[in-house]
Amino acid sequence: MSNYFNNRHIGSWLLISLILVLLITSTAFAANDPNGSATLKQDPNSAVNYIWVLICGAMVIFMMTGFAMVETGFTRARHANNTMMMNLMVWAVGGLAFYFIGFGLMFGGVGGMFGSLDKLLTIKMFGHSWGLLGAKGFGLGNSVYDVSIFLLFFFQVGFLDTALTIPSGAMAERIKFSTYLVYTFIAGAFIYPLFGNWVWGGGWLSQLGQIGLGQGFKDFAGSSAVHAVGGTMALASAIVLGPRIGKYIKGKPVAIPGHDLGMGVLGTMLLIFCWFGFNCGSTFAATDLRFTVVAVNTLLAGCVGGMAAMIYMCFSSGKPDTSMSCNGILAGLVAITAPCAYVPTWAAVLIGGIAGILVCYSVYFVENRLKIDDPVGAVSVHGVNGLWGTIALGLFADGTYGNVKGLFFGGGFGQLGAQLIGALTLIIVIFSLSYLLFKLLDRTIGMRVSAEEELTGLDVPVHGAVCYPEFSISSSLSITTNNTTIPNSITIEKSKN
Amino acid sequence: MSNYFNNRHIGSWLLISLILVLLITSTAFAANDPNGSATLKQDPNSAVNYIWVLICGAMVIFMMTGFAMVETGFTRARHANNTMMMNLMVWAVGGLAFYFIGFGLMFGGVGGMFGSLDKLLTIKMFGHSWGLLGAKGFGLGNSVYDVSIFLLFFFQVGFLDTALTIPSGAMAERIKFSTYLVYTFIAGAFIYPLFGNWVWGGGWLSQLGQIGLGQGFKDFAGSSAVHAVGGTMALASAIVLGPRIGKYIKGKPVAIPGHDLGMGVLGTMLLIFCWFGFNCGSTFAATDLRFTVVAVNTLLAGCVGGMAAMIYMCFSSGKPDTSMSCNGILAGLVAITAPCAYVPTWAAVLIGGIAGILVCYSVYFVENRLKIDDPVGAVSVHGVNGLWGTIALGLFADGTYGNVKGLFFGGGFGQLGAQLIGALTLIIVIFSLSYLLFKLLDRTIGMRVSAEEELTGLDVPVHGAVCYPEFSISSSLSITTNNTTIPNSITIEKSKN
Amino acid sequence: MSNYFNNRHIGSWLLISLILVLLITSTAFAANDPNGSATLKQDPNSAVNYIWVLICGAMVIFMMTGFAMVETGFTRARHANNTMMMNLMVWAVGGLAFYFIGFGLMFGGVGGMFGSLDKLLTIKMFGHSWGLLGAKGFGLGNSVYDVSIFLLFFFQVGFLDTALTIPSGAMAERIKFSTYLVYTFIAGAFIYPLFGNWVWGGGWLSQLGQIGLGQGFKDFAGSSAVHAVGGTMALASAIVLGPRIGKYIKGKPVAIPGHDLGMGVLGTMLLIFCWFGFNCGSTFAATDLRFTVVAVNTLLAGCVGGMAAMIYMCFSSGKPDTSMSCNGILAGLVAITAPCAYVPTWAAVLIGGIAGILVCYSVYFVENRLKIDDPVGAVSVHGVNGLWGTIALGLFADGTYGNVKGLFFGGGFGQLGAQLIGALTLIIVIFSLSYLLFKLLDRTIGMRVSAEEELTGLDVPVHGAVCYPEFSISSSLSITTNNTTIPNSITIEKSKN
Amino acid sequence: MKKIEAYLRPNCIGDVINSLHEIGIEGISLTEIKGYGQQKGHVEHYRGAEYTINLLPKIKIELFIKDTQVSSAIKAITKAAQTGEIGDGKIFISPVEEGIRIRTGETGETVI
Amino acid sequence: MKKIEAYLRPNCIGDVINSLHEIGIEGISLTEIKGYGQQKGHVEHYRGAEYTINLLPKIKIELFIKDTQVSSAIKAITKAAQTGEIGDGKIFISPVEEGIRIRTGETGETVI
Amino acid sequence: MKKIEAYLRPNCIGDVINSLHEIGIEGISLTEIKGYGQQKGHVEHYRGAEYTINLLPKIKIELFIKDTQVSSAIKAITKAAQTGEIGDGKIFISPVEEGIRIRTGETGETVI
Ligand SMILES: Nc1ncnc2c1ncn2[C@@H]1O[C@H](COP(=O)(O)OP(=O)(O)O)[C@@H](O)[C@H]1O
Ligand SMILES: Nc1ncnc2c1ncn2[C@@H]1O[C@H](COP(=O)(O)OP(=O)(O)O)[C@@H](O)[C@H]1O
Ligand SMILES: Nc1ncnc2c1ncn2[C@@H]1O[C@H](COP(=O)(O)OP(=O)(O)O)[C@@H](O)[C@H]1O
Repeated sequence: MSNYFNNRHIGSWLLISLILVLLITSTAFAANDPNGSATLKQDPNSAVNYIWVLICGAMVIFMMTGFAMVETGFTRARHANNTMMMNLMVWAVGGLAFYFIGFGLMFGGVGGMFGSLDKLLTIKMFGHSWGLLGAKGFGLGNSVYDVSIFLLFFFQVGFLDTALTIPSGAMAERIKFSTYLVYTFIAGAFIYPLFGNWVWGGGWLSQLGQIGLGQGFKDFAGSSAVHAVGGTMALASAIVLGPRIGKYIKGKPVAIPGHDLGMGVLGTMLLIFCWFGFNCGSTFAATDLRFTVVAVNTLLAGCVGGMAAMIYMCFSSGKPDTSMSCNGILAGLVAITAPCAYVPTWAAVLIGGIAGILVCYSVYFVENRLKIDDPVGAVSVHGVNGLWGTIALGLFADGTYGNVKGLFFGGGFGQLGAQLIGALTLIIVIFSLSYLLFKLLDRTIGMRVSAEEELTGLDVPVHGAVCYPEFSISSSLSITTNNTTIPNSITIEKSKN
Repeated sequence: MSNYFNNRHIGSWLLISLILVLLITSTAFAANDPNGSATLKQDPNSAVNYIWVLICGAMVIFMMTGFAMVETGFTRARHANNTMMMNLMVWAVGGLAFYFIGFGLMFGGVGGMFGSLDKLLTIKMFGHSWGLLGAKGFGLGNSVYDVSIFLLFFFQVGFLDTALTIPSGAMAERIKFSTYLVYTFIAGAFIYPLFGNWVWGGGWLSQLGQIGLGQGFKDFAGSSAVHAVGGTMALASAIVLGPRIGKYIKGKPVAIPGHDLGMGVLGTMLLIFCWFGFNCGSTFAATDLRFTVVAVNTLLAGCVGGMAAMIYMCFSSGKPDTSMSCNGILAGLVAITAPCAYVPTWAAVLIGGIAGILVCYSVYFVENRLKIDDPVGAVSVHGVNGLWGTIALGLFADGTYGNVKGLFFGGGFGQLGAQLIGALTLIIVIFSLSYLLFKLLDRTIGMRVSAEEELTGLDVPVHGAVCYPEFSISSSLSITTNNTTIPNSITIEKSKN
Repeated sequence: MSNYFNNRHIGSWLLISLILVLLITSTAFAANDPNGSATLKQDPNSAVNYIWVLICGAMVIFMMTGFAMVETGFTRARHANNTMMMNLMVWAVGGLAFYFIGFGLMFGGVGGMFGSLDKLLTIKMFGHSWGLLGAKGFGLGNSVYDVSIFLLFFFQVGFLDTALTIPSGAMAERIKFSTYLVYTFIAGAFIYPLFGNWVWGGGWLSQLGQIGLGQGFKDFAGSSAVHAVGGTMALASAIVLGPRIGKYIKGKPVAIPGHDLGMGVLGTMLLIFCWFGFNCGSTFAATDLRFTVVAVNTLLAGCVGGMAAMIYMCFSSGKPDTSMSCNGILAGLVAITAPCAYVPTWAAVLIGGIAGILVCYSVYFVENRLKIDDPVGAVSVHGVNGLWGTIALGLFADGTYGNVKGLFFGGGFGQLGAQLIGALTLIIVIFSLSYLLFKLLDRTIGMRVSAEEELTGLDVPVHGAVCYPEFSISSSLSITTNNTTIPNSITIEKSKN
Repeated sequence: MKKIEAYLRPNCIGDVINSLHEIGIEGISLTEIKGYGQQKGHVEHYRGAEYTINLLPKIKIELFIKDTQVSSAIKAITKAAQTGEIGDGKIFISPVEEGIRIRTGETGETVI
Repeated sequence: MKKIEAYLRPNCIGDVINSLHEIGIEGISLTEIKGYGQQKGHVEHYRGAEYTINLLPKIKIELFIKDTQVSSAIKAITKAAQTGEIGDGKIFISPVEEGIRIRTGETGETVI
Repeated sequence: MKKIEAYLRPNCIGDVINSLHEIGIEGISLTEIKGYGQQKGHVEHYRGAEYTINLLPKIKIELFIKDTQVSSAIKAITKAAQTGEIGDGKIFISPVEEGIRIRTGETGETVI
C-alpha cells in the first residue's frame, strides 16, 4: 500500500518472504488446536479415540522393556550392562531424532484435524503423483501445535523405537556404544522415516491402488515398516560387524547360551502384552471395533508360533528349546502384525504356524549357511517374519475390512502384487541404505570394540561397572562350549585380564 | 418340493441335515458384524465399552508374567528354565485349547449383539431348564465372526490362562513337561469351561435365582471360576505327584527357599497391577461405573491381606516373611475377586484381612497336616481363598449393585445358599475331574520326572540349557536345610552328577 | 416439636448433635451414587472419563514395581530381600493410612458429583478464606459411597504410594523395617496429605490466585506434591540415619555399586511407561485432549534428561554411567511432571535437559559436599528436580492451557511467584515435619539396624532368608572399593560372621 | 595334621557332612567348583546349535584333621559319596605343617 | 616356599589385605566358600518352616610366600581378623615344592 | 603324586584344558577366584565416585598328577597361558601323600 512497495524492491521482498514463510512453519497463525477443545467439539468421539491411541502408544513404548529383557537375557552376563544401556538409550536418542527430523519426514504429508501436516514432496510418474517424503512438523513447532498431531507423534515414536532397537540384538556383545548411538540417530532421523512415509505417511507404496494394485500396499501395524525394516538393518549390521570372537570354530557355529533365559522368557511375555497395544492401537480409533479381531488374531498367531517353534525344535534337536520357543512366539506376532486386521482366525493360525517354523529354519540358515552371527535371532524373527507377514496379507485378507482382498479370497494378484512390491522395495532400499551407513561408520568412527574389550566383557571398559558386581560369574568363555571348541581364536588374541 | 423328498429317503436326509447343521455352525449366513460398524451404530457406547474390555483383557493376559515370576522366584534355580517355560507355554497351549474347544463349550450359550452364541445344552429339572454346556463358537468360525464375540473370547482367554497356570506352581520342580502340556490342553478344553459355563456361560449355577436363591450364584470376576478352579486342580496335581525329593525328612517338612525372592516380590507387584484389569474389566462395560468401587475394594483387600499375613508370620515364626507377605496380598486379591463389586469397603478390608490369615494357616496345614508339597502355596492362595471369597460374597453383599444382598445386609440365606452350592459343586466336580485326569496321566504317560532329573534340576534334561549358565549356583540341596535334614532320601537315590 | 425441646436441654442437645454429625459422616443420607447410574445419566462422558482415570491410576500403582527394581538393583544383594519388602509393604501400609486418614485430610474439601467431599477446615487471612485441611471421607464411609469419590481415591492412592516409596531409596541398607513401616503410616496419614491438600485439595496454595498470583500454585501431576515431597522426606531421613558403614573412608565417599544394574535399567523403563499414566491421567478427564501434549512433553523431557546426564557423566568421569543415565531420565520425568500440560515441546526439551544435568551435579553435591549418603539418588532425582519442575512451570507455561502463563510468555512474576511460594513452603513444612518425625522415631523405636546386621546384610536378620540363597554372592564389602578404602570402620565394629 | 581335599558330586554333600559329623569331624570348608575327569560331559543343543557341557558342577570339601583321623575320614567320605558310577570323585591327602586358630592364637592339632 | 590358607569372616577381608600389604605381601587369591565349624548356624523360618543355615559364607585366602615371611604373615592376618568370638576362622601352613611365574617362566622364591 | 595349582586368566582356560588334554591329563578341577598381585586394578567410576577394581577375576585350576607328569604339565600350562604381560599368573607344585578314587576305593597313582 505504501509506495515503498515499488518494483525495484520486488526481488528483495521475494527473498524476505521466502525466509518468513520458512519461519512461519514454526510459528503461530495456522488454525491449530493445542488444547483440544475445538477438536472435541467437532468430533465428540475424539475423547475415546484419543485415550485409546494414547494408552496403546504407551504400551508400544513399554516394549523397550521387553526387548531389553529378551536381548540381555539371551546374551552373556559380561555384556549385560551394555546391552541394557543400548536398549535404554535407543529410546532417548531415537525419540529425539524423530522429534527433530524423522517425524516431519515421515508424516509431514498427512493431515491432522487442525493444523495439519500437509507438506509432501511428490514425484510424478505413470500419470500419477507419488509421495516421497514429508516436509513439515520438524521439532513439533507452533504450526503443528495440535492435539491430533501430538497424538500421532506419541503413537509413532514407540514404533520407531521398536524398529531401532531390533538391530541392537544382532550387534550385541561387540558394537561400540558411541557408534551405536550415531546409528540410532541417523536411522531414526532418515532411514526409518523414509520407508515409513511410503507406507503410512501417504507415500507412493500406499498409493499403489492408483494403478490397480488392490488397495495399495497395506501394513496394518508394521510387519514391514517396523519389524522388517528393523530386521533388515539388523542383517546389514551383523554382516558389517562380523561374528563374535569364538562364535565360529573351524567354520562351525558354537552355541553361546544366554546368561538368563528366564529374563528372556519374561521379556517375551511382556512383549506379548504390549503387542496388543501395538496391533490393536493401529486402528487409530476406538470406534473402529475391528480391534477385537486384531486382538484375537494377534493372540492366536503368537500361540501357534510358539507351539510350532517348540515342536520343530523337539524334532530337529530333541528338546523344547526355551529361547527358540520365545522366538517362535515373537515370530508369530511379527508375522500377524501386518495382516491382523484383514484375515480370519484360521488364517492367523496358519500365518503364526508358518512363522514359528520359518524362524527356526531361518535361525539355522543364517547361522550355518550365511555364517552370520545374530545373537538373539533379530534377523529371523523380525526380518524374515516381517516380510512373511507382509506377503501373507496379500494371500489371506478376507475382504471384511477395508475391502482388502487377498489371493485366496478373490482378490486376485492385485493386493498380493502391491505387497510383493513393498517387500522388495524394503529389502533393496533399507538394506542398501543401512549397509552403506554401517560401512561408513565402520570406516570412520569404527563399528567394533577391541578384541580385549570383547573378551573381558563390554561392561567395565564401556560403562565403568559390571552389571552384577556381587554375583560370581563364570568368566571363562569355555565353560559350555563344543568339545573341540575351546575357542582357539582366543589364543591368537592373547587378550589381557 | 421335488418328489425326490419321499419317505424312503427321509432317513438319509435327516442324517445329511444333521451333518449340514454341524457344518453350518462354522459357516456364513448369521447376521454377523465382523468389522463392528453395525454394532457401533446400534450402540455408540460400544467404542468406549470395547476398548475398556480390551485393555483390561490385555492386562489379564499380562498376568502370566507375574505368575511366572512368583512361581520361578519362589522355587529353585536349577529348575528355573523349566518353570518359566511352563508358564509361557500354558499360554500358547491353553489359548489354542480354548480357541478350538473350550470357548464354545463355555460360552456357546450366550448371546452376542450380532451373530450370537446361542447353543446351550440344557437339562430340565425341578420344573426349570438348566444350562449345562455351550455348543457354538468352536474355532471362532464364520457364524461367530462378530466383534462382540471376539471381544468376549479375548477377555476370557486370559482368565483361562490364569486358572491353568495356577497348578504349575503346585507341580513345579518335578512335573514332566510333556505331561504338563497335555494337562493344559485337556483342562483348558474341558475342565475349566465346564464350571465356567455354569457360572458365566448361562449355566445352572447362574440360574439358581430361578428357585429363589438370591440372584443365583454370583462370582464377579472369578474367585471361584478362575482361582478356586485353579487351586483345586493344583491340589489334585500335588496329591498325585507327591512331594519333591527332600521336602519331608522323617515326616517333617523342610524349608526349600526360593532362589530369587525379589523376583517373587516383583511378580506380586505385577499381579497387583493386572488385577485391576481382571476385576474392573469384569464389569464388561465402561458405562458401568461401579468399576470404581471394584478397584478400591481390590486395592484394600490386597493391602490388608499383605499386612495380615506379614503380622501373622511375625507372631507365628518371628519375622516378616517375604514370600508369605506376597502370598497374603495375593490371597486378599483372590478373595475379593468374587465380591469386589458387591461389598462396601469395610467388608473388603475384612475379607482381605481374613484371607491374609487364612493363607498362612492353610500353607501350614497343607504342608504339616496334609503333608502335601505345594511349593508356592497355590492351593492356599487360590483354592482356599477363592472359596472364601465366593462365600464372603454371600455374607457381605450390600445390595447397592445388581440387588445382590448377603446375609449381613438383609439378604437372608438365599444368596449365601447359592454361593455355598456353587463352592461345593466346584470342590466336588473340579477335584474329581482333575484328580482323575492326573491319575490317568500318571498311569499312561507318567506325571513325574526321574529322581535323577529332579535332583540335577530339570533345566538341562528337559530343555537342554540351564537358566543361568554363567552364574555360580550352589548346586547342593543341603546348603540351607534343617540340621538333621541333610536329605537322606538322596542317599537312597544315589543319583549321578 | 415436642416440648421436650425446651431451653434447659439445649446444651445437652448441642453436644449430642455434634456427636451425631460426626457419626453421620460415616453413614447414609447424602445423595450418593454408589453404582454410577445417576452419574452416567448426568454426564454420559463419565464412562470414558472414568475408565481413563482408572487405567491411568492402575499404571500409577504399577510404578511401585519400577521403584522396587531401581532401588533394589542399585543397592547391594545382601539387602535385596529387605529393599524389595520395603517397596512392597509401603503400598500396603500407605494404602491403609490413606484410606483411614490421609484421603479425608487431603481431599475432604473437594466436591464430587454426588455425595461430595465438602468439609474443608479454613482460615481467614488477607481478607480471603484459605483451605488448610479436609475433614471428610475417612474410611470411605457411607456418606462418600459414590463412584466419583472412589475414582478419586483410587487415582490418588498411587500418587501417595510413589511419594512414600521415594525415601526408601535414601534409607536403603540400614533402616529398621518396623520403623520404616511406622514412618510410612504417619507420612501417608498426615504429612503427604497436608501439602497435598494445599495443592490439590482446594487448599491455600491452590488459592493463591485470589491475591493475584497467576492461577494460583499449579502442579499438574505432582513434581511438588509427590516427588519433591518424597525427595524432601528422603533428605530428612538420610540425614537422621547417617551414611552406610563404609560409605565414607576418611571423609571421602566410596562407590558402592548396585548389585544388578540391569534390574535398575528395567525399572527405569517400567517407570517411563507408568509415567504416561501418571502425567496424562492427571487431566482427570478423557475429554481434556491436552493429555496428548502432556504425553509428548513427558516423553521428550525423559529422553533429553537421559541424554544430558549420560553426556555429562562422559565429560565428568569419562564414561556413560548406567545408573546416572537412568537417574537422568527419571529426573527429566520428575521435572516435567508439574509443567507437562502447560509448556511447549521446546521448553520440555529444555526442562528435561537441565534436569539431566542438575541431577548429576546434585548427586555429586549431596555425596561430596553435604556428605549425605543417598544410595539411589532419591534426593537429587525427586527432591531437586521436583522443585526445578515446579519452578519451571512458572517460567515456561505458554498460556495455551488453563490460561497459565509463565515469565517467558508474558505471565510476569505472578505465576512464578506462586510457584516459588509453593516450593518454599514445601521445603520448610515438609522438611521440618519429616525431620521431626525421623528424629522422634530415632529416639523412640530407633531408626537404624545394628552394625552387625548392616554388615551381614539385612535379609537374614530381618526377614529370615536371603534374596538369592542359591547364587554365590561375593560377601566381602571390599571386592570393589577404593584402594585405600578397604573400610576401616569395619575393623572397629569387628562384627561377626 | 593333614589336609583332605575331596572332589564330590553336589548331591551327596549332605550325606558326607552327616557322615563326618558321626565320626566327630566338625570343621569343613566347601567350594563350588567345575570338574572335568573320566566322567564325560553331555551334548546339548541351544537354539539348535550343539554344545558339550564338559565341565560339570562339583563340590570340593577341605578338611584339616589330625593324623589319626585320616583313615576314618576317608571311610566316612567314601561311604557317603560312593555310587559306583563314573564321576564319584576323588580324595587326596597332603601334609600340613601348622594350624592357627585366629580367635585364640593357639596352634597345633588342637585348633582343629 | 609355603602356602598359607586362611578361612576368614567375609567382613574382615579388607583389613586383612591392608594388613598384608603393610608387610609387603602383594600376591593373594580369594575364594568364596561356605564353612562349617564350631560357629553353629542359626535357625530361620521360610514360609513358616524351620531351617538351619549351618553353612556360613566365609572367604578363603591363599598366599604363597617365602619361608621367612610365614610368621609375619600369620601375625598380620591374625591382627586383622581376630574378633575373639567363635567363627574367626583358621590359618593353615603347608609345604610347597616349586613355583613358576607363567609370564617369565622363572621359578623359585622370586616368583612370589 | 603332586598337586599343581595354577592361577590363570579366565580367557585362556580353554587353551589350557586343550593343551593338558594333548599330553594326556584329563582330571582337572576349576575354581572361580579373585586375584590380587602385580597386575594392578584399574580405577573406574560409579555414579561419579571413584573406585578401584583391584581384585580381578581369575581361574584357579587344580591338577593331581603323577610325579613324572609335573614338568610336562608345567610346560603345557605355560604354553597356553603365557601372554608375556603382567597378570599371566603363577603355578605352584606341592606334595600329595595319597589319593583315593571314591568309586572303586583304589589308592595310589592309578587314581589319577
Ligand atoms: N587328577 C585330577 N586332578 C584334579 N581333579 C580331579 C582329578 N581327577 C578327578 N578330579 C575331579 O574329580 C571329579 C570326578 O572325577 P572323574 O574322573 O569324573 O570320576 P571318577 O573319580 O569316578 O573316576 C572331576 O570332575 C574333577 O573335579
Ligand atoms: N578343620 C577344619 N577344616 C577345614 N576348614 C575348617 C576347619 N575348621 C574350621 N574351618 C573353617 O573355618 C571357619 C571358622 O571355624 P569355626 O570353627 O567356626 O570358628 P573358630 O575358628 O573361631 O573356632 C569354618 O566356617 C570353616 O570354613
Ligand atoms: N603369592 C601369591 N599367592 C597367591 N596367589 C598369587 C600370588 N601371586 C600371584 N597370585 C595369583 O596370580 C594372579 C596373577 O599374578 P600377578 O602378580 O598379577 O601377575 P604375574 O604372575 O604376571 O606377575 C593374581 O591375580 C593372584 O590370583
